[in-house]
Amino acid sequence: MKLITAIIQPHQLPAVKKSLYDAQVYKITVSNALGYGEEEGYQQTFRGVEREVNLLKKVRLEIAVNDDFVEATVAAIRDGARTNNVGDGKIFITDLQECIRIRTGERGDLAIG
Amino acid sequence: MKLITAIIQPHQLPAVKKSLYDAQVYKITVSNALGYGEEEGYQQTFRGVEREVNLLKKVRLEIAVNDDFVEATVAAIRDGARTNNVGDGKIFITDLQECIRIRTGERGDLAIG
Amino acid sequence: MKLITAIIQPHQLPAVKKSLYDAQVYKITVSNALGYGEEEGYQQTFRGVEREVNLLKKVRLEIAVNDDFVEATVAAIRDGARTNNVGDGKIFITDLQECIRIRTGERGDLAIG
Amino acid sequence: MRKKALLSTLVVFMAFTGPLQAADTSDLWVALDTLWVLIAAFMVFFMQAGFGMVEAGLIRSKNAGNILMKNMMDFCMASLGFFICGYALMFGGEGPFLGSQGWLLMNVESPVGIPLHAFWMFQAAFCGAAATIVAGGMAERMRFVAYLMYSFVISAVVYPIVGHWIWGGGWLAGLGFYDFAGSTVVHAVGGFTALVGTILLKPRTGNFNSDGSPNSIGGHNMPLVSLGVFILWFGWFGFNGGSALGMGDPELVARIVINTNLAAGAGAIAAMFTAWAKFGKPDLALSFNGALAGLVAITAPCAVVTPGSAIYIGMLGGILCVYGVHWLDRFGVDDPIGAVPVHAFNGVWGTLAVGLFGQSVLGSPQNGVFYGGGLSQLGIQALGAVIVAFFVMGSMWLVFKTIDALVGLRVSEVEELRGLDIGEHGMESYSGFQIFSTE
Amino acid sequence: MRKKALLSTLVVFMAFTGPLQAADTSDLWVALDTLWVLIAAFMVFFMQAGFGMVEAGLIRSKNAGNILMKNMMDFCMASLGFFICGYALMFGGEGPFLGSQGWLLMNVESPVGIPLHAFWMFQAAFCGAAATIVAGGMAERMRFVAYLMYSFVISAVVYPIVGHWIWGGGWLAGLGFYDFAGSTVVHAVGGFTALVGTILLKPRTGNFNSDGSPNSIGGHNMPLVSLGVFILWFGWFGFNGGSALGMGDPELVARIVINTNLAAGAGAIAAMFTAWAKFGKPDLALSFNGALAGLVAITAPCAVVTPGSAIYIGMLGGILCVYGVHWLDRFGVDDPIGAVPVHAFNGVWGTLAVGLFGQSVLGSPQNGVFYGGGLSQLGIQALGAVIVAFFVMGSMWLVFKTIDALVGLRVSEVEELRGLDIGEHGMESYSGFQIFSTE
Amino acid sequence: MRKKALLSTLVVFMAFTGPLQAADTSDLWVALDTLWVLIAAFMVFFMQAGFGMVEAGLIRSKNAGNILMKNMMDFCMASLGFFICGYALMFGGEGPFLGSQGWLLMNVESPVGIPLHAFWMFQAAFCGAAATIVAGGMAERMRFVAYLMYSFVISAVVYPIVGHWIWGGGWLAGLGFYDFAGSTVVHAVGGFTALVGTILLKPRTGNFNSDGSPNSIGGHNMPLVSLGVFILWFGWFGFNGGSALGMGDPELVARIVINTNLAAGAGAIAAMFTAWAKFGKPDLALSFNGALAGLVAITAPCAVVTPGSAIYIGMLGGILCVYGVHWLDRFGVDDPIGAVPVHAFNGVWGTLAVGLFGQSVLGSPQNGVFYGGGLSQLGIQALGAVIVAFFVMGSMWLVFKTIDALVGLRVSEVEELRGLDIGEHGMESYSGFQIFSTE
Ligand SMILES: Nc1ncnc2c1ncn2[C@@H]1O[C@H](COP(=O)(O)OP(=O)(O)O)[C@@H](O)[C@H]1O
Ligand SMILES: Nc1ncnc2c1ncn2[C@@H]1O[C@H](COP(=O)(O)OP(=O)(O)O)[C@@H](O)[C@H]1O
Ligand SMILES: Nc1ncnc2c1ncn2[C@@H]1O[C@H](COP(=O)(O)OP(=O)(O)O)[C@@H](O)[C@H]1O
Repeated sequence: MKLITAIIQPHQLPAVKKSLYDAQVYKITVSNALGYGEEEGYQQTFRGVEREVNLLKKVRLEIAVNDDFVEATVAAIRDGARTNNVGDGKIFITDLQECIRIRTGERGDLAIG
Repeated sequence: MKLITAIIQPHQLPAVKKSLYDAQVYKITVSNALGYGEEEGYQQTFRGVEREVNLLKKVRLEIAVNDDFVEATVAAIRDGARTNNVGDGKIFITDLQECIRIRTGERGDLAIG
Repeated sequence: MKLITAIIQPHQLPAVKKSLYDAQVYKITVSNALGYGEEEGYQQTFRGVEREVNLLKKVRLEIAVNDDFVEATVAAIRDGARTNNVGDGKIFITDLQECIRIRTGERGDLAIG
Repeated sequence: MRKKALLSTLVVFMAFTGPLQAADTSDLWVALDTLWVLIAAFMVFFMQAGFGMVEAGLIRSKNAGNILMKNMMDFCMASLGFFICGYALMFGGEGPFLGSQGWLLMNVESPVGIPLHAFWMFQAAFCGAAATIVAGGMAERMRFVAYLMYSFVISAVVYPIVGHWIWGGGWLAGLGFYDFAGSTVVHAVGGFTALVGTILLKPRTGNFNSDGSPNSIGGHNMPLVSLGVFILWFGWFGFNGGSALGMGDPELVARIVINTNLAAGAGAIAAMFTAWAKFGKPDLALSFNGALAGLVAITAPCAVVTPGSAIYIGMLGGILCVYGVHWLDRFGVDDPIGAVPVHAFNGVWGTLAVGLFGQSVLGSPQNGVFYGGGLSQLGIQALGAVIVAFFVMGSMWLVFKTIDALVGLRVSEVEELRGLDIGEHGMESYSGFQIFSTE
Repeated sequence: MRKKALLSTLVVFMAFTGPLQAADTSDLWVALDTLWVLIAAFMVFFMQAGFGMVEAGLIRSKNAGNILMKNMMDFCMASLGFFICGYALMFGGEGPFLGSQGWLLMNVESPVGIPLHAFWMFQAAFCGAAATIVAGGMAERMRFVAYLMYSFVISAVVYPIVGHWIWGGGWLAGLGFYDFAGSTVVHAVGGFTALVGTILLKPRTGNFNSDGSPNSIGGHNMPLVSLGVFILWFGWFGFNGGSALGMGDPELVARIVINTNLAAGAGAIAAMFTAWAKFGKPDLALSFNGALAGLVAITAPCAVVTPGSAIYIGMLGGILCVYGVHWLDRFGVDDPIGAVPVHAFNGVWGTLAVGLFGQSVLGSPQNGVFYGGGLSQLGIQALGAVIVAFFVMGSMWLVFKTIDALVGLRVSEVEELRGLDIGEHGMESYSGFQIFSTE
Repeated sequence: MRKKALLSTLVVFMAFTGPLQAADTSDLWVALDTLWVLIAAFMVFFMQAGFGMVEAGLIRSKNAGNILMKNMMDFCMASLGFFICGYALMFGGEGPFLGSQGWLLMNVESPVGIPLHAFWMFQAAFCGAAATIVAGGMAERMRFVAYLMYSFVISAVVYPIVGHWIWGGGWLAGLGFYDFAGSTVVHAVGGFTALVGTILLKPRTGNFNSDGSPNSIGGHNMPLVSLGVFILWFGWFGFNGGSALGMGDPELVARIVINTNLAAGAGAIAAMFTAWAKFGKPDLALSFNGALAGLVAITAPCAVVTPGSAIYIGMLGGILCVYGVHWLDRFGVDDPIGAVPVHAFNGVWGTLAVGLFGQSVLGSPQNGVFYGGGLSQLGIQALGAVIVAFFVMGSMWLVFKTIDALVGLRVSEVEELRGLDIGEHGMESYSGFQIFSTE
């Protein structure tokens, strides 16, 4: 099993949800984050004092999937999230050693879905 | 060492904190998230326009533990979080290669607690 | 590649950003969290009812780096985050199996930076 | 303007004549008194916003929209209810228990020197205040439809009945019971309704630990609370001052205003120091409630006491409020915003204060205890307060029980956990804001 | 005080003389009328805050600062614009289409019995209201600089012209068109401008799905909306009541006030139940809009109908508002806060209501349909409303097109996604608060 | 009503008699003047909410509750302090430096044609305003207990002394110094106190970088700021208009009102364009401050200048405000909400404006420079402003130093990092809302 973590543009979330749905990935966890990368920020002025804002709003997805689902999921995320502009984000894949469904106690592949 | 990530129902957090405490797991990091899973969402209407809300509020726990603590921690989380309703959440376990305490620079098992 | 997750004091974030920058780590994802550890909380009273608040505000950093950058990054985080007080936080290192840049589809080391 | 012009010409013409002259100045008095009462009515109406902000700010964000909706709709219900039958029951004749003319404001004369519609507006705003006090006490768990029903009944029937007894020439008025601006009529009625309501509803899930010790469920937006208190304080100048029903006696109105202000200030300060001493910190919610407590306490006696007495009355009100909040927690009564200590307890305290600090030279029926008047006025005040409290709790108990049987008073636990905004209205008050709810 | 003292002595002296005596009481009338009109003006000014809160609360947080800035600056623009030429165009002479004296308020007399500056203040506040209604309809995508230009033009030229026709002795007044406090003059003007504006701007990105079905973009702060509605309701008492331009007829002012209040309450209740029936839940935004709809609807007829009629007028206003919101969604018109249903549709409805419920005994030019007056007044009202609607939409279409050509009406899509607060003002409205924006 | 009825009969009776007749209309004048002053007092009181919203909105959420508490309690302190001795020092006799009768408002007559208690209420609200201005300048780091002490001292002693010099018949009044509604008495006093306070407190941790360049710490809630500005603007109509202390001269009151409004609008527009030109974007905080700056500037001259002049005065006020904010940043003075530029700098500017734009025909002691009056009035105004500024800064420096010695002025750094809400009050202003604090 793998744990896929993706950082995307907030306004792409609906599109990503849709493409994941089409790829039969129905379960995700979403949280928000601030991202710092190549994408350039913007000038903020408050009462005449300027500040370079480079922590930009991002959305963070976590998806636990079975190994055979990894590529499909990655593809789906890219489909939904890509605008071909700097700032589109990243996908990180780590090894998921165990997954437990709290309700039933099921483990492993069973618990993923 | 393992990094345990759990997604639970927000209103179960107090119970989980308590059961973790009883299991002598004293250090956790909590963040909030929105979850998308089997649990069905609810209808939202704003000015007469309906919207299916299926991103439900969840709480996300991260707990770094030594290997011999893993099962106890998982059990504690389940005890506190289980309501036997769809939506209770998941526990993910990944391998934690290193843990460093910023204050002291201690590493590994020492740094966990 | 490694995924470095650090929990730090919110008010140290600017310092950490700076030291990471000096260490040529330019890309990070930041989110906020509540932490529960050794650091003692404070009394909260609302309408005369007391409550022990021990979930303290923390900032959570995620940084994906190539293996040869790990130590430098850890050091940079410690430099920026350390105040030598309980509550400074932790750094967790997990193995990052794959990293994909959504925009280009680049993978691995290329996608990290 | 037509009318206006006409008047001026009238003036010039009348200048040569005595009696008409007089008519002319009495027209001016009517116009002036009407202006003041109307402005006061607007200010009392605006208090509705104050109640809404205080109540919404002191509860959790997931229920904020629901209480704001209740607060808005209860005034709408009160407007209609008090128009249809409330006014008639309250001011429609001198019967000891009920009025009986003026349904829909038809075939009835204004009982005072200002137009009927102006008098109605002022009274209707009072009625709305009594109704909305309850929303806060029963917050975070009462069904919206049940609240709608309740709010119509209280403003169309229960409040007007009590009002008739005291202001409509009813039996309490006959006894010499004195409540200048409504410590009993408005605040005790609202406060005791909130008390019986919150008891019937049971506490919010998680508000008390298994051992019965209270949990503090923090208010989600203190700036709203502070704003609300200022709006209420502002409106109270109209609430008390307007109850003079005119500017015929500027000294009186001015005295009412200074007393209102000093009691509020003293209440806040006293509550702050009491909380500070008791709990170690100057608590915002309690200090703000203290200001409201002082205002409620001075409402009955504002016209008949000296500024000095107003300070004492307000101070005691503030202290009483802090202890009141504490007592309710102790007894396991869950009143999320302190409606009971502020409106019920201080409504009674203010009513009694007339019997302690009142002075006949200032217009009190008799001198109070501290002015050599003995216990008689105090006794009448106590009697009135107690009877009203019991009447309200009894009748509202019945009303709530009936509503409970009909539609159910309380939302389901799931709905409560998720929040009434979603459950009752299918929306979030801060859609887009991320809210961290660990309760 | 000097002046004041002088007056009193004057009084004593005059006591022995007839005519002067009269002068004295007419001085009192002027002072009293001025006081009322000024206070009403303050209340109408305060409505600006109400508009701001409602508009900001019903949109997304990322654009809140921008609309609050627009709302603040349009009043400032209106103050200057209405001072420089607006007043002259509106009240500077009896010409059928335009006034032409009183630029910068110089060389012009007050047309009414109160000082010119007091009359101006009251009218300027009205002008500001007409201007700010539009901000909401065009919210979340209109450039700030374009909005500044628009707001100057409407308050310096377009609004005054319509105002002149109806209140400045222009041709519609000549026809016997009756709009007591501005359902047409203020609200229809603002509402139809919002309509043409939002059509020209096109919907917000993502507000409609590819299939044309609407997406709900939730308001980010309902407490602000509720507060705003209360502020508007409060201000409306001055808006309508102050339009009597004095206290010369207390009965009249009192009737206006009760009608205003009952229409608002009935509007909210009707809207709530309509939404409840249509969509299954009592919707906050629609119920609150319903109160405003009732207020807009009663604005024209408030002086010449009975409280009973006011309730009908308000109820229909509330229902119309809910359907109006629905229709616009259906037709793909994106009016984020409901400016069009509330101000345009109900502005027209209120204007027509004069022809239905108006009574000549209460001051209406002719009896309405339901009082045996036949269709003639209704016809005049319809004519006026239609012509004003077309004039406004035509002229504003031109204005917006010109502005679009000059500076561009709409922000870039990137800026829209990121929010106008950042794009236009380089700041965030809730800097420090974390906001979860999934749109 | 009793009293009222009595009056009417009186009227009828007097109708046949000359002199009494006069008495009767003078009763009306007293009633009318009292009504206006009281309503104005309520509006000035309500400004307290405006200050609270502006201050809370412009700082970080972690300190919002603390400043709202300060803002609430300083008015309570002012109410008591001004009752106990403030009023006596200010209005208790004609001595050049101090008044000395009327402690607790006892044994003192009203100096004006309205009841003492009404006059007190109006003055007390002013006193509260002066006190609360300071909260913002010293925000986010001042200890609560220290603030309580300060607020009592300023309202019980320092403000009344200055007030006596100018309004109580003191030496500055004797010189012909003219400050109609308090640019100096209220705003300069508050503003300069804020200046010395913020200097003594030192900047907030992190507000300036090591190189001395300022860091912008964004306001956490701009809707509150916008609301606050509207409330202040609304209240200012009472602040300035009520200072006529009656309706004896409707022209005067009307002129004050239009001037107040135009100066505010011009101030906001000027500030907006200045900021736009200087910093590239139309900044909300600065534009809103600009409106307040215009209001402060017009406060002294509002009665004695033309609307045209009011626009100039307001514009310059707005520009001065933007530069003032910038200068303070440059000099490393940390004034979180701009209390100094708005109230101190513009308080002085408004005071001088009397000497430039004032006209004796409108009531100014002498014509200003632009009306051929030469420099003499300007000189007197400058003298007064300077002396008041130094007196205030000197005495408050002493006061703050003493308080610092007694209890400490500033919170610990840990407390500052965590926020004063938690440190001073053990609560959060938005408990449940998640807040991202990277400072
Ligand atoms: N190495 C990294 N570690 C953690 N987060 C990263 C990393 N690289 C990118 N991100 C996240 O992805 C977001 C987009 O990256 P950015 O470099 O701006 O654009 P792109 O991915 O298109 O090159 C960043 O804002 C950051 O949140
Ligand atoms: N495969 C997954 N990847 C990421 N998050 C998941 C996954 N499965 C479940 N979750 C999280 O757990 C929450 C509960 O899951 P759900 O399917 O609704 O109930 P249950 O776990 O009882 O079957 C979801 O809202 C989501 O946040
Ligand atoms: N084992 C752990 N698992 C998850 N989070 C941890 C763990 N240990 C510490 N943390 C996070 O680090 C923060 C600081 O830890 P704490 O024990 O308070 O201070 P220190 O790290 O200096 O001993 C905690 O608030 C918590 O958020």
